[in-house]
Amino acid sequence: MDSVLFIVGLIAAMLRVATPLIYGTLGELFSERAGVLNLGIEGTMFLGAFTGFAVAATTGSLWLGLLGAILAGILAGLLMSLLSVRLGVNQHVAGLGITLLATGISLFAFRVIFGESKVPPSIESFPMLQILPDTNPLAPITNQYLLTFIGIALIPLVWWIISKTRFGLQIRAVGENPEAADAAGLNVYAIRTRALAIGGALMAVGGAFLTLAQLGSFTFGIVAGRGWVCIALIIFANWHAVNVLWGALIFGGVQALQLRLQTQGIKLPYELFLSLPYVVTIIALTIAGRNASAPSALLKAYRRE
Amino acid sequence: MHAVEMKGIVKRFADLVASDHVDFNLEKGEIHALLGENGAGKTTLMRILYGLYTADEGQIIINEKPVVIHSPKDAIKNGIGMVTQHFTLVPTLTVAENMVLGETAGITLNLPALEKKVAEASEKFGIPVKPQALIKHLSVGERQRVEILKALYHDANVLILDEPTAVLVPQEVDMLFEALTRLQKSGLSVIFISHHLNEVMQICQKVTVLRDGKLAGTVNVADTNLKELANMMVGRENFGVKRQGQRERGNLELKIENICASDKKGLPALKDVSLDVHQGEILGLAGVSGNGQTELSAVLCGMHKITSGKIFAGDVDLSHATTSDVCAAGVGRIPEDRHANMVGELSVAENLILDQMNNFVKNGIMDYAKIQKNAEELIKSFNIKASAGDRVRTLSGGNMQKVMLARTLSQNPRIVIASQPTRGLDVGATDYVRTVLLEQRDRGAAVLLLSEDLEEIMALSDRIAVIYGGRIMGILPAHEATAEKLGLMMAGSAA
Amino acid sequence: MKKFTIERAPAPVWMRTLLPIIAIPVTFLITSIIILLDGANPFTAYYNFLIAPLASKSSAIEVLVKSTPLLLTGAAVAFAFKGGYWNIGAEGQLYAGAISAAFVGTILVDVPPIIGIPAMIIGGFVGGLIWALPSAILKVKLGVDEVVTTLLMNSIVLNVTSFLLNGPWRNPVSMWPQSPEIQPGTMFPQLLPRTRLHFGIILAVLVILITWFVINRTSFGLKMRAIGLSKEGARFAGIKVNKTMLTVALISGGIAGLAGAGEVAGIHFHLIDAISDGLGYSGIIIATLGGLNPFGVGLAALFIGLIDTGAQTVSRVMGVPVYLGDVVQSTLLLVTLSLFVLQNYRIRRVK
Amino acid sequence: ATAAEPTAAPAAEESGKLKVFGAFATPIEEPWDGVIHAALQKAADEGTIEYTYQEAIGYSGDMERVLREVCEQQKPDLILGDAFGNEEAVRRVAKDFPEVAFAFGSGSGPSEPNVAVFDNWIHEPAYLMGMLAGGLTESNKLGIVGAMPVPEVNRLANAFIAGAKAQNPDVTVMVSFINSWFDPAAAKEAALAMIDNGADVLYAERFGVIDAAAENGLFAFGNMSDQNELAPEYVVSSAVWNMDPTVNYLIKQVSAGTFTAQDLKDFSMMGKGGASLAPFHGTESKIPAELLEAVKAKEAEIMSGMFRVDVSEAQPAGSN
Ligand SMILES: Nc1ncnc2c1ncn2[C@@H]1O[C@H](COP(=O)(O)OP(=O)(O)OP(=O)(O)O)[C@@H](O)[C@H]1O
Ligand SMILES: Nc1ncnc2c1ncn2[C@@H]1O[C@H](COP(=O)(O)OP(=O)(O)OP(=O)(O)O)[C@@H](O)[C@H]1O
Ligand SMILES: [Mg+2]
Ligand SMILES: [Mg+2]
Repeated sequence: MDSVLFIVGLIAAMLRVATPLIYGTLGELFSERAGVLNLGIEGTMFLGAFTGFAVAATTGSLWLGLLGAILAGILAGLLMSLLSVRLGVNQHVAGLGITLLATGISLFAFRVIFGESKVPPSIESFPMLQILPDTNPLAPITNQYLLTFIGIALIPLVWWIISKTRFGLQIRAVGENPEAADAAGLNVYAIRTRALAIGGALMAVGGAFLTLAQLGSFTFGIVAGRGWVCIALIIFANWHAVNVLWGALIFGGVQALQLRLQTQGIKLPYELFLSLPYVVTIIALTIAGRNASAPSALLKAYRRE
Repeated sequence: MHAVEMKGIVKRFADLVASDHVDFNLEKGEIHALLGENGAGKTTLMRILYGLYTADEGQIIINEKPVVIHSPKDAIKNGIGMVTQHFTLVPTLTVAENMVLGETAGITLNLPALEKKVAEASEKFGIPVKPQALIKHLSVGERQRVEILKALYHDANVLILDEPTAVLVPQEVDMLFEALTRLQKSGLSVIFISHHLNEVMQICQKVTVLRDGKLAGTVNVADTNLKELANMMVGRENFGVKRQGQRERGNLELKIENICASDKKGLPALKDVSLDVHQGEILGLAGVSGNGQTELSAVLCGMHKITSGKIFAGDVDLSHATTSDVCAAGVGRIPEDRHANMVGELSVAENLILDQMNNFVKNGIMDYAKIQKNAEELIKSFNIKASAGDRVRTLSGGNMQKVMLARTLSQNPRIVIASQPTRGLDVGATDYVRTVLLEQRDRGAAVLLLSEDLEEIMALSDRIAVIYGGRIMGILPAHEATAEKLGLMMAGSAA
Repeated sequence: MKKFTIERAPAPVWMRTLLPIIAIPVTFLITSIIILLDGANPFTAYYNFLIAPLASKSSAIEVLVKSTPLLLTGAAVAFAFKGGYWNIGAEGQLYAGAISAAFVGTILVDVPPIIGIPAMIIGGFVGGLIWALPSAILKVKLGVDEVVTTLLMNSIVLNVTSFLLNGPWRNPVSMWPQSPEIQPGTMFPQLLPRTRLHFGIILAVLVILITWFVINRTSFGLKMRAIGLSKEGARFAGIKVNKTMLTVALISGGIAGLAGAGEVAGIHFHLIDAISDGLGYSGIIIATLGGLNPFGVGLAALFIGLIDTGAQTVSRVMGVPVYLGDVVQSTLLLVTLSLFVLQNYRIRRVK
Repeated sequence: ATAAEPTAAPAAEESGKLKVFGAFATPIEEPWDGVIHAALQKAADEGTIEYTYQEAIGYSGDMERVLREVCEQQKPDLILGDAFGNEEAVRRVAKDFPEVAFAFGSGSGPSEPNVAVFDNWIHEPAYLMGMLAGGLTESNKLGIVGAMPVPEVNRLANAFIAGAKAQNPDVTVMVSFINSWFDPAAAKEAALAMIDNGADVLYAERFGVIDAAAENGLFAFGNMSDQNELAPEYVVSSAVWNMDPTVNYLIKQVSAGTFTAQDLKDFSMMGKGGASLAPFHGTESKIPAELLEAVKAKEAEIMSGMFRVDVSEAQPAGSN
């Protein structure tokens, strides 16, 4: 196959594969910059995928579905906040518990609403936008889902929110030194709660992208560990929004490239190939070393006596 | 008129009553000192006023109106600002960002405009700060100024300062006092906590003394004197421990030869430092903070690496020693930061053996009976107000320091490195520590005393060295050292 | 008038014991709605969830079987956390232990159990240890955050497992992605006939006892506890922080590796890619529930083993979707954790 | 439990109905287990059996416990399920409960006295779909997206390839594996990769592929059940597995006390109605008449035993 076509196809695939990762990682970014490691991400993405699908299927409106996903994500974020921020439960454990709970509830509700279906129920999903006519050789790259464009546009927006707005300043403060934020008169709990809610909403949209745009159907393995990839990605991005784009494209790109090389009949041990992004992340982290800018208060519950 | 009235404040921590029906009144426009031993409840009372703790009982009245203060936010709204002992600034943010952190108006941050406002405030209140600097790049004194300006910036008319001078060098203390006096004139009321009675006498109008969480009394500075205050605090009047006469010094014990070291940022902090300490003497190292004492102490404790030079304890080469080598060589260390250098969550008994575990192991198993016995003995002989099982974190500063002293000195070290040993301690505890250091010297140990408190250096040292800019400016025998001479050397002129 | 205040101080002992027990009725109330929604009786559901697995001898033994690897991963995580090393990689270390045990088990042809079993134990331990090594070294030499690297190592080992099972180790007979069966001499002996209770539980109990002893009775234990509570304080006291932490990290990895060896040698007799299914992550939950105390870990592992088993029983016996079990299980977990927080508070009456 | 008792009067419970238990490693939405479950559910709905089941048992050691508990407490007459990944566990339990009949999906043979095996032998419809695909393609490039290169998947892919080549010797067939049983998004990406590489007809061994085909206006073939409803315009047909014949046979055998350990392979093939090519649902209008005829003819040959589709379980060429 001609290599231009291959590269165009690869880039287009990269963008599609990267989209849910971008949402998930930006969501995690909000939580972690505020000092909360949210391992509920895998479950929250799954909940978003399910709620988005279920609402869209029952109401017939994709947009209502998306809204439903966002609300569900906010709820998951609030639960994480109740546990890890208000009650001070160990963040790892609260997050893992939420993943278990959100997945269980989604699947349970799926059974209740859709019964035992032989083929996955499906809906008419979001179409791809036709930016360039299909005849244009670059069309595969430009013609993507609206949610992909929004996801990419969110990256500078999130950067702006975190670094240029008052809310962003507050998030950074509670993530770095909650005692100081408290003494300055900020409500640490409220700010962390808000960050978690926004984070949850973004994660849920990442999941909903899979059901509402990419597939138009819901099955039980739909998130397939993408949430855990986001946890690695945020480290790769060194907690900076802008790096999320590169990270998501690399992680997504490796997956897309692997599938594309298979069709070319190129033999490679793809399991090892799929490990590359993780190895790269560890190497990147090693190089950054002590300069890695993890928020200082990450994993620490804040308690005033 | 009262700026603040606190009535019948009670605060309990588990079974400890840290504040026991305390009444406290602050007049408008006065500087009011809060005095008391370590653990008397000063910080607790002030944290309640600033909303960092919630009182179990009692009432707070501000400007004649009862108020409810649940959080610093409420306190700030009521015109109260506080500079806590451990600063509450976000190190990764700039000065200006820290200043405006608590504000909520507006979505975006116009940083240039905010920086300008901060600069104006700095001008107006006469407290110099650099709005664009990152907090983590500032010195302690600069950080304190940021804290004070932060309070004033938010229209505080009551300013609480918790031991502000403990971390300042004399020049900075002067600057602080000058600013406080000026602000007082413009109507600011100040609550000032300190263990230095002379500072209190110098700038305060009124003094409230706390004792064991209870109010011991409030007096006008004009009507009292040092002895009375001391008596109110701890029940005795006479303080001040002094070295008695010159002693015959023994063999050379600690030899420091031309050492160089960098600070945390990688800049040179020690330049060709050489010092000799002999058995049976105290060598005092005077100097203004930030001139290399912290690094020197860290190097001698095995916590920091040197880039060149040699260190010997007797014949043992400690030039590149780790902490365990240093312990093994019989060097006792009393560190500058006792919070960081003890394990607060472990018990007193466990902390007391942490650097000599091997003496308490039987057949590979910890001998807890022996550990307990050791703790009980040391608690008794060092007069520590705690029991063996208490977690060190819950001890007052003075008692924590005593635990450190007990651990170090009970092993009869041949060399003692004591760094700021009385910082933050009350007068009683300070006397105690000084007495113990002199006992060590009399026992024959070689003592290196690093202190920013010139008075302490002169009271205890047989010889006095001065450090400036990472270099030793000179060494004087005690009888030749005058405050004037030393002051000049500390400012950078050679002996 | 009498008032009550809540203050931060350890709750009285009876309260601390009561709180985890209260979790059960609280969860019951929360989840009853969803159980009723599915047309099931909440009481029966709870009976099947928590009592039924213990009611018959054989299912009670199965709870122990389920708890065997959980005891080990819980102990591994608790040991690391106690020493201030945030090992999130028990899952990966378990896999590494399973891989190396499966390897040892296949190559030791015709060995007697007296050689085969110790070899499996060593194999599992060393496998887990090796997988823990890179993160531990990066941590002590370069200060690279171990939370992150251990987590990433989990993803890598899953890919390695899948590579081995789809490639060189694919079962030559069934062509299914599972390694060849291990040699009989390397299988852990069954403890009771017609049950799956195997030698692994003895190993796990031994590990619990040993870790408790090491943490609480040896000078190494005091050193690691001191480091776990304050690295600077420990270093100042002359403790070799890096060396101790490296040792803790490697032992923790080794213990997690034992869990993998146990699953290979006692349950599956070959390597499969679903050998863990989150046992390592459960280890974090168990270590936390157990308050990082090995004995607490023991109880927590049995508890998680019980509700893991119960979740499946409920769905089968009551004909409700299996996911209901997951919902009840995770709710119970979160409620228990939340109530644990209350152990740090007590209520005082003020006059 | 009383293990040693013979398989005497099995169905003689009060209800008179046979007690059947389904043991599934995955949730029943998974197509493979879904087919078994559907057949059992149907038998239960018709009133012939009393049916309970456990799904999502997984592969990490729970299968053995569930089976033992069920054997001891529920004492079923017959247990069906999939043994892939739990092969040894199933056989160990079966050995301890010889009075219970076990029939499991498995890649290995039956084991005496009480383990019968079956599998989804839908390579015949896969071959027919291959013929259709070979005839429908314009680019002469076909694509297959499968889960993992295990024998059960390989033989479908190989049969599909054989059918396509028989119909159209010029075709090339790409095969990709997504290395996961459930990841529809990845399956879709794999399919899109093939489409970019020129494939214009796809065989969807997994969910997600049909989506990609429909989006690009290409034909696709479903697997395991009739998947036409996923994209009625584009899903030409599916290779359908039907467990009814197997289940009915087993019920009869166990009720009669004549159950033996055997390979039930034949009941999953087209000859006995265990496999079939799904109805076209109107897509036949898009198929050239002579192609349709050729396929119908081949179908008849297979049914009558005149033609045997080769079973090849090696990893298909052109994949890795
Ligand atoms: N958060 C807390 N939890 C438990 N006990 C506390 C807490 N804060 C203070 N205490 C205890 O309350 C008592 C009063 O402490 P406080 O900090 O008010 O003393 P202080 O007068 O400021 O002492 P210092 O001169 O050392 O600063 C001490 O015994 C201290 O141990
Ligand atoms: N969480 C706590 N629990 C128990 N005691 C505490 C706690 N936090 C602080 N304390 C004690 O309260 C006292 C005052 O706390 P603070 O943080 O102000 O220390 P400190 O005043 O800096 O000590 P020092 O002035 O002696 O250096 C200290 O003596 C400390 O031991
Ligand atoms: Mg204080
Ligand atoms: Mg103090």
